[in-house]
Amino acid sequence: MGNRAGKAPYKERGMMKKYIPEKKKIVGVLVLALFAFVLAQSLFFIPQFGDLDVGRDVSSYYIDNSLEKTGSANIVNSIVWDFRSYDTLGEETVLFAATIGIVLLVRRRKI
Amino acid sequence: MDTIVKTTARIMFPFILMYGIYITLHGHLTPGGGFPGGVIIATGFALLIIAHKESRVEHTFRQISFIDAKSIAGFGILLLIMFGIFFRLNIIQVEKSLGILGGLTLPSNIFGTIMVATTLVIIVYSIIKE
Amino acid sequence: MLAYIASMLLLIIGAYTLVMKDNLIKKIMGLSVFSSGIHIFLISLGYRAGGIPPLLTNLNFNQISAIMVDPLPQALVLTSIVINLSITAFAMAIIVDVYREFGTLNIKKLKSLRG
Amino acid sequence: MIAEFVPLLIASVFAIIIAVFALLMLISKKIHPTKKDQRKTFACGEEIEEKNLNIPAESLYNNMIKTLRLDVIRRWHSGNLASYIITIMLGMVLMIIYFIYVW
Amino acid sequence: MGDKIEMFSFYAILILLASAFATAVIGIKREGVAPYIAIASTFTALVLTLLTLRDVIANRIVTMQIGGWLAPYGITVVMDPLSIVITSIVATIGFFAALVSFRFVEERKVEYYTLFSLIMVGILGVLHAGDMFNLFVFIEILSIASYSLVAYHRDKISIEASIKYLIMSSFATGLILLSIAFIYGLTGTLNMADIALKLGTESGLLPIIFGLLLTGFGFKAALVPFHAWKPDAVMGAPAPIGAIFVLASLAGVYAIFRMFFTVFFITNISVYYLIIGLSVATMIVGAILALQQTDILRLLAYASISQVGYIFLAFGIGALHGFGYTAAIFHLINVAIFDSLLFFCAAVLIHGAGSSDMHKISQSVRFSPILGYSFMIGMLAAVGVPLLNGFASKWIIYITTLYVQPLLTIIALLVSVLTLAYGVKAFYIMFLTNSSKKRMRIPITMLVPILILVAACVFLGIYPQLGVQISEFVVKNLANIFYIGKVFGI
Repeated sequence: MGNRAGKAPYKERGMMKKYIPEKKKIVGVLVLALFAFVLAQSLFFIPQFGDLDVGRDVSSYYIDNSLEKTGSANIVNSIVWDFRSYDTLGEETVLFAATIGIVLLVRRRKI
Repeated sequence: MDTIVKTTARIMFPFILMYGIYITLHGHLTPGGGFPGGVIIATGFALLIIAHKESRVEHTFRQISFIDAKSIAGFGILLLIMFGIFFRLNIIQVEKSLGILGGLTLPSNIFGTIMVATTLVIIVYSIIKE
Repeated sequence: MLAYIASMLLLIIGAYTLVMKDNLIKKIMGLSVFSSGIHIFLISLGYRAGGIPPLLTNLNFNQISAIMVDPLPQALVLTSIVINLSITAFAMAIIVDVYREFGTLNIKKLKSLRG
Repeated sequence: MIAEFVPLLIASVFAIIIAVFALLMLISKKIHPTKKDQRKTFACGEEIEEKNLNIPAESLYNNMIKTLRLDVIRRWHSGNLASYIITIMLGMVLMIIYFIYVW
Repeated sequence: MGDKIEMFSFYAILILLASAFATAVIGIKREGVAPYIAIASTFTALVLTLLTLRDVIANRIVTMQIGGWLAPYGITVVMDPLSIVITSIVATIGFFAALVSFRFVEERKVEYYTLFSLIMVGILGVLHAGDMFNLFVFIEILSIASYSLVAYHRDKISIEASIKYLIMSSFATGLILLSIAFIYGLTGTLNMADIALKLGTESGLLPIIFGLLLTGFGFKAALVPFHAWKPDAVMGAPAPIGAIFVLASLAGVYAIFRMFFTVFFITNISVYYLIIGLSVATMIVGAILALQQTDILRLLAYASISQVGYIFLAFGIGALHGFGYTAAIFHLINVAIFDSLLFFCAAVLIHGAGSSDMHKISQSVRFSPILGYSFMIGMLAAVGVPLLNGFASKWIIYITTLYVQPLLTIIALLVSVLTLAYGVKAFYIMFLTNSSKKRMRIPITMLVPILILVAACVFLGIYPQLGVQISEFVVKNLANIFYIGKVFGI
């Protein structure tokens, strides 16, 4: 790794290069503008910020029953580890998969 | 790393560890829980690993033992959730508050902390070792 | 409303970085910014004007569900952050290997798979 | 009434398409013949007998695709990640605009 | 409601998960144990899935509330006919893939089998999910396990394919999360049945949500503007994982079906027109690119993209002609069978030759009749030759398209001809021009799955009524009224 380290990155930073817009960049900017347009479109329809009137009986169930049913005063914690524990199992599995992947990548010799 | 960093890391490490454990054990009462506690504990180990890069930490934190610990923690979570599924469903219904020992949340938090901490330590260790 | 607009801006910035930058690490950063935009959007969906954090204490024991912010998005974001963390960690590990194999981090030089 | 002839119809259309396909291959071999230096590149400078060279098989359909100008599709798969992501985003945005239009 | 029916196939997920953890614990000391754990756990998963299949045939829909929390509050796991049929196929092919991997994988077995179990967990979890966020989490498990498996060989191709797949796929799954956020903002719930009740048809957000979801799941299913990852990923991964990628595509297809039928209940015909357009593009682009490949894995990847296009063509026709849905389900079953057969044959060849380039394969191994004819049967089934299973489903597609729009029939036939063309090319190069005298020994663990899949191809071709009956049973129970009623226990 040692002799390679200094070689490549400095060349490719491209700070000295003069800025010439390529065709692909123009396409990219156009697509991004369209994406922004769609996202802006969505802003008209989502409920008002800070307004929680509509249909939140699921989360009010969590708030009302957290202490009695799970014995946890921290409602987020009780959701993560009790009401929706299956999701958390999945989440830990994701971490596990990532770790095994990293071990797969870095393990050169047999342990 | 030089001596200052090594010494500071060695002094800081127990406090970071204690703070992480506190965050975990109080997770069901105050903000915190398994994941933040695990991350804090892993930060302490990461500090040690980075500071003592070449020295005896290498032998202490071999990947193999961490995979063991992590998988055991994984087994723990799996058992807990299976426990939850079977027992919640059929036999006992936890109706009352268990006071300061928050039901299944506390053991889940502890197992989650072990899992997250070991995972992150393996990740940091693997990437640093490269 | 400002929170929504800010999160949308983060989404656009993330997508911009993802499309325009050639450096792999910058691309991963763009991915993180993109996910953070989604997380902020999800969190701000659960905000209640003048709400308190979803923690039960002696002070707020009786009037709870009307004044608390929505706890469910926070739980979802907690899960999603972990997922995002593992993606980033794996990406970093694989970028190390990319550098070892190709000697560069420029994605445009990685063109052995085509057709 | 038509239903009785459907198998026959489909079989005949299938046969016609195969015939057209074969015809196209024959024609396109005339228009874009396989070059000699392509064989040399394939052999990497080694001496390989003619019968062991599988070039005609491996690029069996390339002449035809070149004639029909369909190699654009392959050229799009350039290995360039940015173009892939742009295509994903473009597809998504166009789909959403179409949905907004028809919903 | 009566007695509660135990959902056995859910325990299949837990067993596979436990086997993943167990592989990491035990295998790190004794590497040889890893394949046995994987084979045993996938076999157990298969048995459990078949038990649930029996229950679903008797009771239509089986649900389960995890942890005993009631329907919109906890996480629901649902098995209805659509998901159980796909789950059975996935469990079967997964078991076969584990068998094929037994001799194929010779180094780093621990990581391979752990990730193999995790990818199966991801696919089965997606098929079981009755909750949007849970679906997202399992899609992430599937994705991360597959990034790692793509990087398995750690050479240039694998690393490059893995990093590209990672960036694209994370972007696409981010879009799924964004749409889940929109859904949550609109309805305040995550349960699919509850969303279906509360979503309505009025809001202007619906097209945006649906477009984002179609992008995310279409990416997993490798629909055409989103397909660029698939050939690279399949080429980088070990060959048996190619079959798993087909199954992952089917999970994406399943998620799209679920969105269409249960969550959104789309009745707007224009949406189906878009699906037909996408499917035609998918079929043609996949077939044309497959014609030009010289690498067997890449060719098969494009072939499977093209076959997924057929599924979506039948599905899009379904709104116009009721038999289309049946054809879609039936073709989905057949695609899983013959595509995995082809990938397994390729795995044997690559195992013998040490390379996935078709020319090198032909130079380094001798023609083996049993493998050659199996590959030919798989390819002919993909083409749709009578007396093989591909014919039965493709025939229904031809007939239904003929009633709706004859142009689509011609396109479908054209793509069949293209399939025949690249099949002939692959068969010719790999089996008929070999110059090597090296006899290839086919291990029994690879031979048995291939022969069983060949038998399935022939059986479903001779007796297609079975497949049609299964598909009709699925289609009859697709209406989301049953689903919602069962989830809420009404």
